[in-house]
Amino acid sequence: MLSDQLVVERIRRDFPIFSRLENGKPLIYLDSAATSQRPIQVINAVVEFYEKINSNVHRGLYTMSEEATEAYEAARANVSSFVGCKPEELVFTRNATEALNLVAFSWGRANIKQGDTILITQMEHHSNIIPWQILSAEKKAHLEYIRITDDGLLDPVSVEEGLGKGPKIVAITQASNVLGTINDVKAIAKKAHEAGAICLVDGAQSVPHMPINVKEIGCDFLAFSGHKMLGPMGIGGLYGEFDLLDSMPPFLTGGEMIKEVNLEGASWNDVPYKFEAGTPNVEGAIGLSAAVNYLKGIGMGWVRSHERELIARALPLMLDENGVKVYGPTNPEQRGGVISFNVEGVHAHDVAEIFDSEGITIRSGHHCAMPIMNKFGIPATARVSFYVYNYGDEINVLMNAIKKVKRVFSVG
Amino acid sequence: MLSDQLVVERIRRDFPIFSRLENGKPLIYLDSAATSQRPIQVINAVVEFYEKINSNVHRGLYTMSEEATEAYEAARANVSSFVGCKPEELVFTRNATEALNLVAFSWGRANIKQGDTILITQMEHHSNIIPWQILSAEKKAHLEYIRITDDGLLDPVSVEEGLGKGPKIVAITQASNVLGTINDVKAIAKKAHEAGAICLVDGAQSVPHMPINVKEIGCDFLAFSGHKMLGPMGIGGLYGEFDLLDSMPPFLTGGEMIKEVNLEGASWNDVPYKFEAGTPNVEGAIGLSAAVNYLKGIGMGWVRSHERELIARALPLMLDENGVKVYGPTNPEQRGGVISFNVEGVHAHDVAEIFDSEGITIRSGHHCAMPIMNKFGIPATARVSFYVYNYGDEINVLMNAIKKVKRVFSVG
Amino acid sequence: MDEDLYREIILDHYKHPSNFGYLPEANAKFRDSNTNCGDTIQMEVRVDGGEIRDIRFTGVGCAVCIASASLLTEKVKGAKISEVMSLGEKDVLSLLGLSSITPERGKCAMLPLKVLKASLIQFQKQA
Amino acid sequence: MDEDLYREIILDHYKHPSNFGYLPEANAKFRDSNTNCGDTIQMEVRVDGGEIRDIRFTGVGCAVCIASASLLTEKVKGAKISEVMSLGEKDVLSLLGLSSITPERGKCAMLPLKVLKASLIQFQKQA
Ligand SMILES: Cc1ncc(COP(=O)(O)O)c(C=O)c1O
Ligand SMILES: Cc1ncc(COP(=O)(O)O)c(C=O)c1O
Repeated sequence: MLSDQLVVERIRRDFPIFSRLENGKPLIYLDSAATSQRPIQVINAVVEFYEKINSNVHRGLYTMSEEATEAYEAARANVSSFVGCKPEELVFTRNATEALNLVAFSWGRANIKQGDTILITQMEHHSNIIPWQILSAEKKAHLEYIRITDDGLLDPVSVEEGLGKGPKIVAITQASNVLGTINDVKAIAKKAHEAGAICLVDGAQSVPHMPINVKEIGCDFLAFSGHKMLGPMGIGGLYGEFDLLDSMPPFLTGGEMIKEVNLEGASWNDVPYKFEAGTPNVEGAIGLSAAVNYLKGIGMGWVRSHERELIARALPLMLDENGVKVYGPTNPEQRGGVISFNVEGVHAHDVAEIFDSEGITIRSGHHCAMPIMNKFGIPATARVSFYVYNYGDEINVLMNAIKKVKRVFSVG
Repeated sequence: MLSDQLVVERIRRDFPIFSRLENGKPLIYLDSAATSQRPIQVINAVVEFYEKINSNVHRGLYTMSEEATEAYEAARANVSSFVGCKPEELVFTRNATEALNLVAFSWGRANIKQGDTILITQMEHHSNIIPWQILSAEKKAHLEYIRITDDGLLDPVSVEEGLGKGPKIVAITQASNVLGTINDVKAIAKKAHEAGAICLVDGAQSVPHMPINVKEIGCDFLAFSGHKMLGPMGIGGLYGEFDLLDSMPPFLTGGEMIKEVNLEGASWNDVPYKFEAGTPNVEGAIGLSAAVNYLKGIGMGWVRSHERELIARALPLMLDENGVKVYGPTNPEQRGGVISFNVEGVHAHDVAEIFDSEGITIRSGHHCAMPIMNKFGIPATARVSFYVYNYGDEINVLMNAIKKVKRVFSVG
Repeated sequence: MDEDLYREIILDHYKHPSNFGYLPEANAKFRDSNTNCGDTIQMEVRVDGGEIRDIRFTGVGCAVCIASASLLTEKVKGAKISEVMSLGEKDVLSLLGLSSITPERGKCAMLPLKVLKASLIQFQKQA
Repeated sequence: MDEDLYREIILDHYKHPSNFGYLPEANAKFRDSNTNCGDTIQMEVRVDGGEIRDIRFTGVGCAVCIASASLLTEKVKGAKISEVMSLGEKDVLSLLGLSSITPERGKCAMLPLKVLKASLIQFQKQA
């Protein structure tokens, strides 16, 4: 077995971006929770599509178009197997956000009635909040939030309270993009079903980072984004349990998603095509499939344990550092590869800017999770996030950058 | 000045796809109305983004993310100037279909009331029909169609009748993807405004093929797709007049499109970001911008006249060919670079399949325009469509392929 | 092009399909189309005692689709419902004299069988 | 990093901002945030006879944003409304001692002026 360091070195050779300098320093990319980098295998898959079989899919009766269609459907099969569902259960979307909106518009408008309850959590990304706020305002339904504890875990009392209200749907993230918290979605899905609700999982931060099987989780929907898992931007996915998808009205309408149209009305195509209106992002799907192959090659078990090791190393250092406040669970087992923090007396922007001067790219702000910011009474955090191409030594540079922040601002 | 043939030869060298064989024959790509091919300049722009500045846009405070944001916004500025609007008036969407749905969902649901009239035409693509069918069913509004004449033009009497019903919106294609018909959208927009309606133009088949300026047309919305104009799949655009966009509620919701969120509700970001929820397709926008540069380099005037010449050469040959029925206007001035036809006694599928054996890729079917099929009482047509990389000699091969169809089926 | 697609048998059955038309005494009937391609087939079947007594079809489609419908109706006349239900892609291809087919064209070839089975399933549900 | 961003003047005004706090006698008031970054500034202004008699601000933001607010309030005290309205990015940068700024950081620097102008526009509308 190769040591972790060697594996990472081999992985990094596949990522052209690392030959770039950031501010004259070697690039230390710690912003994969925002978007990941792409290996050459993904780039090549996209370029090869352009150069060899680029054509529109479905309905093409010529060889090249059949090849494009086969490649597109093979991508669907590959990505669906990656999350453990059937190909027909995977709808390609632009990103996780569109996948979540699809559920809120299509399932939501058909099923949520006045007085119904929608249950989400206080640690959701805006993309899993606002579609439900709008839906509940429109339908005069109740939107309830499961509270989080001070160490960034779901409050078990609040979970029970929420479920006790008899929600129609429980929409919850599997991994928080701010706190790192990994939620036990399998248990939540079970409880949701017992309470008569369906369960949607926001997998934007979990599908890229750990082994996922939707049938094992038992959820009804799972949303994710390609660009966070080594794939292209502009492509993402929604898993939906077949009968549920089949029973839902379409969302976007137009070409490709209909069976017949006359002047009065239309009948819909089969699942999943019913939900893919217009020319799809074929090259995006093919790139995402290449990303899935890449991840399968490394092994999702390795990805998870690699990130856990990085967190296990970085977290205690940051927790120990004077003047640094870290958010979220302190146990690496309960965390994905994300750490949010603040340096006392320094705004997160300034932290990010000074990190950048050391070649470290991190994100700062509210991370599209304002309810978390409100909960902790802060306007913003700085956030580092790890992925397959990060290695332990980068944590030393990171800690030195924190010291530089404190020096510049004479704090700590 | 270079002869047309020389210009095309130079253009073709930029398109890697033409080194591919189709069925052992040189590829004759006559399916650009479905999707165009990509020049190396577009491919390189996407690859360069991946390899050099790939990161998420907006909110990034590090150099690389600022570079990505600048590239994304420069792409917006470039594409918006290509259609003659301000950058803030251009929303990036996945494709024309999503752009049309955006208007139907956001503007439509806020403005269409019971009893209102929506006016479209019988030559629309499904993407500009079904969103209006659904909206009018939901709102109990009337959906009216402008009829087309037997030679595939808008019936002027029906135009006046339709406008006489006092529609709230007139949604019309600038160029038909089946009949080739180019509609005088400037005149329609003027009449629409006089009748108190706003005017949406479906530019999916016009923006790639002729000079377009939305302010000159005077329309309120224009929808188009990148993949039909040498750009990537997964990216398209919606022009919307600024005040109109500003007054509209958001459509998809989530990250990037909000100002503030708390547990009770949210306030929206400025136009156009209000309409771009979630991580955008940054590389798609950059690729589309490269495509726009490529088209600017050739000149849209040249593109239009090149296609008109090809049509002027092919159309009389096809009209004269025994047993071949051609649909749409017979005057090349009234047509884009598209010809739909049928060979008597042969299904369009079989035409396409036999064409493929000659290396010619064409589309057959209803082309997502079933109302046109119904109007002409046919299930399908075969369609050839030209673009910048096609040249006159290909028309000879095309005519020989038609003769082969007749030979195989012993017809004509 | 798969030149096989335009062999004599397919062209013959396309131009002169067997059992083309309506069947007024039908007690099983179904119609379906291939999305996006404009092929539509309607099957009208007379079922008696679990057997296909008579069958006719109408519709529009490409050579492969129409030939498939024509050959299929010839084959199943007199067959048991259960026999029809066990037919698959291989059987249709062998009727057409083809060893393989592309996925897109496969949909054309399979549409008649799909419609026939649907008509029989509906018939059994109603019975 | 633009090392200039962390020069003495900016850090000083960030840590010890002038005119930080509320102004109970204010007759013009406005609050706004930078989307996506968590900077929020509120300006409270006392306008008399077309002049800025007094001004205070509150809010949270990065060093550039807070320093900009601090320096700006120092500069505009006693100024005419019309003078404030004519201030632009150049003026803010020169207050901060910067020759240029990146677009993203520019938004932080400009937020206080944007909020101040908005408060004055609202004041004039109400008057
Ligand atoms: C006239 C017209 N409108 C809309 C569309 C839809 O374009 P897209 O599939 O890229 O959304 C097309 C594409 O076929 C078209 O030809
Ligand atoms: C937990 C979570 N959900 C949803 C999203 C939205 O993803 P996208 O912007 O790709 O739609 C994100 C991305 O930031 C996320 O972290």
